[in-house]
Amino acid sequence: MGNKKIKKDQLNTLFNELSKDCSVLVPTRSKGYIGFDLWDENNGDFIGWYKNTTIPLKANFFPKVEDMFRFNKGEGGYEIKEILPEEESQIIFGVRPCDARALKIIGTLFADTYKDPYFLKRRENAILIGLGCNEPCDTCFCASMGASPGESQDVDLLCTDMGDELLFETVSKKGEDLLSNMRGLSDSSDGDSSKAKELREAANNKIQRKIDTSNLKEKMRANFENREYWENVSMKCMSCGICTYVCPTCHCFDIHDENNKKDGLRVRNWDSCKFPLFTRMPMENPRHEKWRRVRQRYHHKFEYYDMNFGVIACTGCGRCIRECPVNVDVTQIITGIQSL
Amino acid sequence: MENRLKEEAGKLLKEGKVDYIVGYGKGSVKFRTSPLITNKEEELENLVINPFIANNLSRYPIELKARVGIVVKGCDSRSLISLIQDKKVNREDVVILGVPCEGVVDIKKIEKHIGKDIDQIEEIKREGENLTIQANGSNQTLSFKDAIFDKCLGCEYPTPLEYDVLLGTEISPKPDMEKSLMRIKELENMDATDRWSYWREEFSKCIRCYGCKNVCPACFCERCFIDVNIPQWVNTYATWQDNLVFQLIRTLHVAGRCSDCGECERACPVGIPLRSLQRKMVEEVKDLFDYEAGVDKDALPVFTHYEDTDPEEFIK
Amino acid sequence: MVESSQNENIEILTYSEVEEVGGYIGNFDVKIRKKARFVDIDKCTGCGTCYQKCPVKVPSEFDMEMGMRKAIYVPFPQAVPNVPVIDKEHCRMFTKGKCSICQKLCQADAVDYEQKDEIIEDRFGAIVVATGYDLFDASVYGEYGGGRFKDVITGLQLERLISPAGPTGGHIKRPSDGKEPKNVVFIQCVGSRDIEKGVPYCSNVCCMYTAKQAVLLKEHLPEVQTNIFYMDIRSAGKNYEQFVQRTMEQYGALYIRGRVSKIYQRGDKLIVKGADTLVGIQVEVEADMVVLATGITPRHDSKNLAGILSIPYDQFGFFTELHPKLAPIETVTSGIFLTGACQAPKDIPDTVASASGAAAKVASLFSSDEMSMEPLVSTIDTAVCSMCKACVEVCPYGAIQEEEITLRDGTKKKQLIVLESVCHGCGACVSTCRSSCIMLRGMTDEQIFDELMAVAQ
Amino acid sequence: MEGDNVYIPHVMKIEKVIQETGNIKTFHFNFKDQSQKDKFTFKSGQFAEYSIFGEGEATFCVSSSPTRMDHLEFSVMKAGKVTAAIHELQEGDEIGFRGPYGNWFPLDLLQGKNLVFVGGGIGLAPLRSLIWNVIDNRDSYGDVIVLYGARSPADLSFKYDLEAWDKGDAIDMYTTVDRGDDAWTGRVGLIPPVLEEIGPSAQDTVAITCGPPIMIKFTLQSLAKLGFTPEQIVTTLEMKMKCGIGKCGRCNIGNIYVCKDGPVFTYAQIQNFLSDEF
Amino acid sequence: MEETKWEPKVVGFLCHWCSYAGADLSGSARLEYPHNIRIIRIPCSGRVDPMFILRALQNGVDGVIVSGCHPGDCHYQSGNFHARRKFAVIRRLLDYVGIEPERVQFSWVAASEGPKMAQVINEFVEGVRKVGPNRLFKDERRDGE
Repeated sequence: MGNKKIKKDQLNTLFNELSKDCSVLVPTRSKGYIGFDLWDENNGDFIGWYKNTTIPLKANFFPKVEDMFRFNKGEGGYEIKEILPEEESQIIFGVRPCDARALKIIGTLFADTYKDPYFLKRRENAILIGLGCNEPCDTCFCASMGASPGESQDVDLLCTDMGDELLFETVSKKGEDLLSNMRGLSDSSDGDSSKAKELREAANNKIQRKIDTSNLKEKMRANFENREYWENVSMKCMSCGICTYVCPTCHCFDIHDENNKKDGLRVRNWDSCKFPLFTRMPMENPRHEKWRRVRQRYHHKFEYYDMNFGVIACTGCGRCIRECPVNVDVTQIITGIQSL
Repeated sequence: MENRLKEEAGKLLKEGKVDYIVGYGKGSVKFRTSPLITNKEEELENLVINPFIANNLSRYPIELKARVGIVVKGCDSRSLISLIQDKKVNREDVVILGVPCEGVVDIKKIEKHIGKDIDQIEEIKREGENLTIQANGSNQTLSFKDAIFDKCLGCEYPTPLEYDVLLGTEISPKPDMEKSLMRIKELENMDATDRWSYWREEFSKCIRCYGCKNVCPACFCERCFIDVNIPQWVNTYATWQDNLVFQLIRTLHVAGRCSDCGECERACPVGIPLRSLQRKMVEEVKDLFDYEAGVDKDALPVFTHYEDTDPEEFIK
Repeated sequence: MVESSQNENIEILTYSEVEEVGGYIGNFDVKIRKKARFVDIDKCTGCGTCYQKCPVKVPSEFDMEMGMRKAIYVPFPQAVPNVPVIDKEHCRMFTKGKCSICQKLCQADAVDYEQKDEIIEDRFGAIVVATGYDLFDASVYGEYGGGRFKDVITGLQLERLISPAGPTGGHIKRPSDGKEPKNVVFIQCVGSRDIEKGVPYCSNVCCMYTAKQAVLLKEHLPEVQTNIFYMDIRSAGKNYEQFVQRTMEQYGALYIRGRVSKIYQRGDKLIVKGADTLVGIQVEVEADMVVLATGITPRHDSKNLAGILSIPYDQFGFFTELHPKLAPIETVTSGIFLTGACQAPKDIPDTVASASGAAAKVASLFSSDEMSMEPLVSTIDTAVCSMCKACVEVCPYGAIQEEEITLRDGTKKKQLIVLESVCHGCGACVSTCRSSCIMLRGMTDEQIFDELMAVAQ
Repeated sequence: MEGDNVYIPHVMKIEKVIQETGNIKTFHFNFKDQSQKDKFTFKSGQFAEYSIFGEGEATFCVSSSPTRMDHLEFSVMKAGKVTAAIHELQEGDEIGFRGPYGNWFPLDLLQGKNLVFVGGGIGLAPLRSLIWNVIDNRDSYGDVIVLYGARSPADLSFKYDLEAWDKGDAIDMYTTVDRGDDAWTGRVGLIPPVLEEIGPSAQDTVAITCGPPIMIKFTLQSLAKLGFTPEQIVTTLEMKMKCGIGKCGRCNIGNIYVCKDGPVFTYAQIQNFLSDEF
Repeated sequence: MEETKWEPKVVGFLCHWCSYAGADLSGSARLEYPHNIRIIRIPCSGRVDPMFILRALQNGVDGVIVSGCHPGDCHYQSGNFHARRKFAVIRRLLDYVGIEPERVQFSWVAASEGPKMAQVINEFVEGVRKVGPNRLFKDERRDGE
């Protein structure tokens, strides 16, 4: 389990090397927002500016649109051809601990009872190389969600930015295998490890935003019918789906057919509980009112998930706070619940 | 201005002239404000007016279905007038608290100019025509004009066009159209093929969060056409084709009612330059029908009326 | 008219104007101003003493100002109702404040100088527009004297001269000196088929009335010579052409194809200069009297009425029918029908035919409590309508109206509905509705979408 | 299709179409592939996802009984895009089918008890699966009452079942309509008062109910009056679903997923939020 | 694929009262116009929703022509006036996003203008032929098949 390290200026060489055998994804802002994309030498500068992606890591495993199968009406009736993700293995570099944790959280659901082959296949073929945060953002509150900006058990390898060098630490067997195959790295010392530890602690201490999750699900349950509270906090919400789509643990989806009866695709796409259409049935809609939809999102994450999977479906990445056009803040809402 | 606002808002609530005050409160994120909607006098203390009041609040009176005292900037007042024209807001039901506005600071522009991101910025201070930005302990100066939204650069109505109380003094417009419309001009000068691939690339990013339509004060439909499934005009899943068609139709639907408040672009989490579409339509509507949205609340809406002399040189 | 005035299902409102029309087919709400006539219809016996004794004389409109009437008068002897009206502009009671001869003389005590306009508001099932025409004002033709020559008269004036009830008691005398004319010139197409004067259309009736008058003239004054300047003879009706031929052959009318360029006075004669384009020479006729076959123009206030009725009119002001061939009586506003010359110049048989048609249309409309409509009408899905009312603005028929309903929980809600009887199915509302909550039955988005998808494949 | 991908439907053939009412149809369908049919089992109360390829998927319960497996049945009210497409189906057409999903009526709880079925409109569909199941195992249950109501005689679904149950002596059958017509000689009245009039004893009895929300609301009140505790009332919920397998998120209410933890619940389980979101 | 010669596929939305009748007339007058056009009859040019045009282009139609009554001749009084405003902005918007202007055309053709209808269609189809097949909305997801 020896840890290794690499000089930052050697990273390009390392990625080039890795790219030969599999696809390597790194954070990039070439598209106008930050997201993971295939590595090339032109987008290797992310270490300098990278905080976190706008679109979370889930999009790489649970894409916004994905084809599920193709149907085709032939002479003998309908034929169905399954479309599964390609078998190619992927290395994703720069995964923040919060996102890795989120992936694990939704992975539990996708593997529960009925296995979701699309997500699981992609997950199986991916190796996550985490990158701990030394400088967490203003909006981060991961420390309150049972995690820490610098640490992760949900990646395969974890990197820590040590200034000129990156320290690679093994977390899983997959990671260990990969690390042993990586060239151009040097062994790290115990000093490096303790320096990394200090950095992590420092990062953890920098987190300002906090929520209290103790007895939260009971509190949520008790206030499920507290209409006044929910109406109040949802008043400024615009009912868009930004918070759900940038959330690393929101996983709701819809299933559609291409409008063609003879030969078409069945696709699945992201959907959001913030949209009235989400639950609209022809005759009625149980969540027609905005406050019910807002309540749904928080109850799903903080009550349902905790009760059924033993973990809150929020990792404190803060994206919803940052991206919300009207600055609806989950930490304020939860704090509000706790103070009721 | 802030104190005057608190005072006026307090009066309105106290005298029972309105049921709610809709204004700006302090945001939970640095350099952001957040809509403050309240019917409690004690919460009015939290009202703010500063160079970060980006939100267009004019959508709220539609939802609240009550008498509302609302804080508007010049651009927001046009949205509100549009809504009055579209009969979504009753002029009698709103008390308009007008804020003369010199422009709203676009944090992304500051980030770009000083090469640091918002988390590293400690303070932004306005000093005359400049902003002093303190980041990582050191100060940088930036012209105020370089830090405000593109739409603000071309603002022709910095003082609200409709108000009951004006908080402050009128500001004379100093639009810099060239800068404000730079991106549009660039696009116009491209080849058609390049333009198509440009938009295609941009709309490949779209995740269909509908932030654009949900923040848009002109998008008040109970049901958006995108939610119609008989027939399924546009697929609800986010392929670039459907994304583009969705946005083009939306653009046409808001054309003549859009006052270039820029909220769609600001809301877009993946940075699609939506204003370049909407603002272009503002220009076209002005050029074709000599009509500006939300300037005159008694004007006949542009797409429900016509003139015998409307341009038709394009018709063969 | 007398007959219809006695029909109990017919109420005749004379001296009245329609001011407002609302509602829709079967349910028109009409506001009518019944103008004060200063004579009580119910009391008046029609004895005529009042207008016999009235001291004020005014040129008679009915006699085309060739005769006189009184300030209290019945427009013409057969008028229905046979009740006089006081002409406020000339009556001494109104101009000078004294006189009241008629009131004193009236045995029935029917004269009431204090009478006020009355507003009648009622609901009607259908409206027939029969507002007729105005005569073209021939004074715009300077070359024909522009109204300066007394003996240049219009066809209608000649009609009054010929009439036994007319100002001359049926003796045809020329207006200037009362002499019987020997040589009469008729000029056709005065205010018809003349683009320069803004009347490019044919007035339809002039050819035939000119021929008729030439015949009558000859019958009254066997010595007379009639000369008719014409552009083309349009005699496309049953037996019309034969009539024209008889006018020429039996009654000796001289038809000259060509326009008249100038009329001037020489002594007590009128010199008519014109061209005979068939022979190709200039002609000059020494006439005692000239009759202008003035054309038909829309009523001067027809555009105003069209606005009240929301029916369209053409560039001249004639009302436009729903379809020139298939629906010549209907208008775009269902329940409103056209008859007579308000729609286009028509002669008597055409007018009677269109009037019968309109009456039949109304009768068949009223014959049933329900009516069958084109299925192509719009409906609004009120559950998703956002009440922006853009559809109301674009609907050319006013078919979309707001109504208030009470929901099951007792709250009131405003919503828009389409009056199916008024909707014509153009679909402007459908494409204007941004949230696609209006459906045009028979031409739904879904149908067009499916068509499009089939075509695209 | 052969793999273990849960999202891939079986292709089924429509064998028969029955027009129940103006807007409700019942479809008899069967596996195209006999080997699939042999492997297939389900329990009364479970639902499935039915696809019209090119239009999409919709959720309905399996309305036939697991005791009668020569074909499967489902019933559909025409309301939206997919249901309209389903109503176009003809005999011989193919649909996609994946399931069965969800839980089922708690047979172990019902065994040996008296049963009261209360169904309204198309709400009889899930109940009839269980009713036939009970009839086919008649000895395991006590008295069985079925009360079924619809708005008008023309709105009564499954008339052939109603007739068979009425004629047979396995169950006590009551049918009622809100408004009768000239030909209607039966009972007229809303379900809750009729239920109270029948007045079944709550002793050793379980009530099973399904129907439109407004009917459920008042039926629950009537049952309470008759002495039924929330534990003695079983209902099956309707909620918009897409995946059917507890992933897509839309049928989540409070701490349950209707598709995974339901659709069959005792009133005791859901009374907290029934008032709120139903 | 390359072997068969490409022929433009064009959709025409023609108003029932004028342009559709005009097309009818040009047919009965034995005037020739290209078979490439598939006509969808609509009651009035005012019925045309921009969605029709975009959806047609998205589904691979090479060109869309909308034709109605001349201004003032609308059977429904004002449909074409409203349409004219809409079309004016649609045209500018489509041009702005880079859709070739030749692909979308608006025209006024009266019921009596059979020859004009034939000419309009001819010219339009030729224009579309010049700009080539509509690959604007080509879907890579389906191209592999």
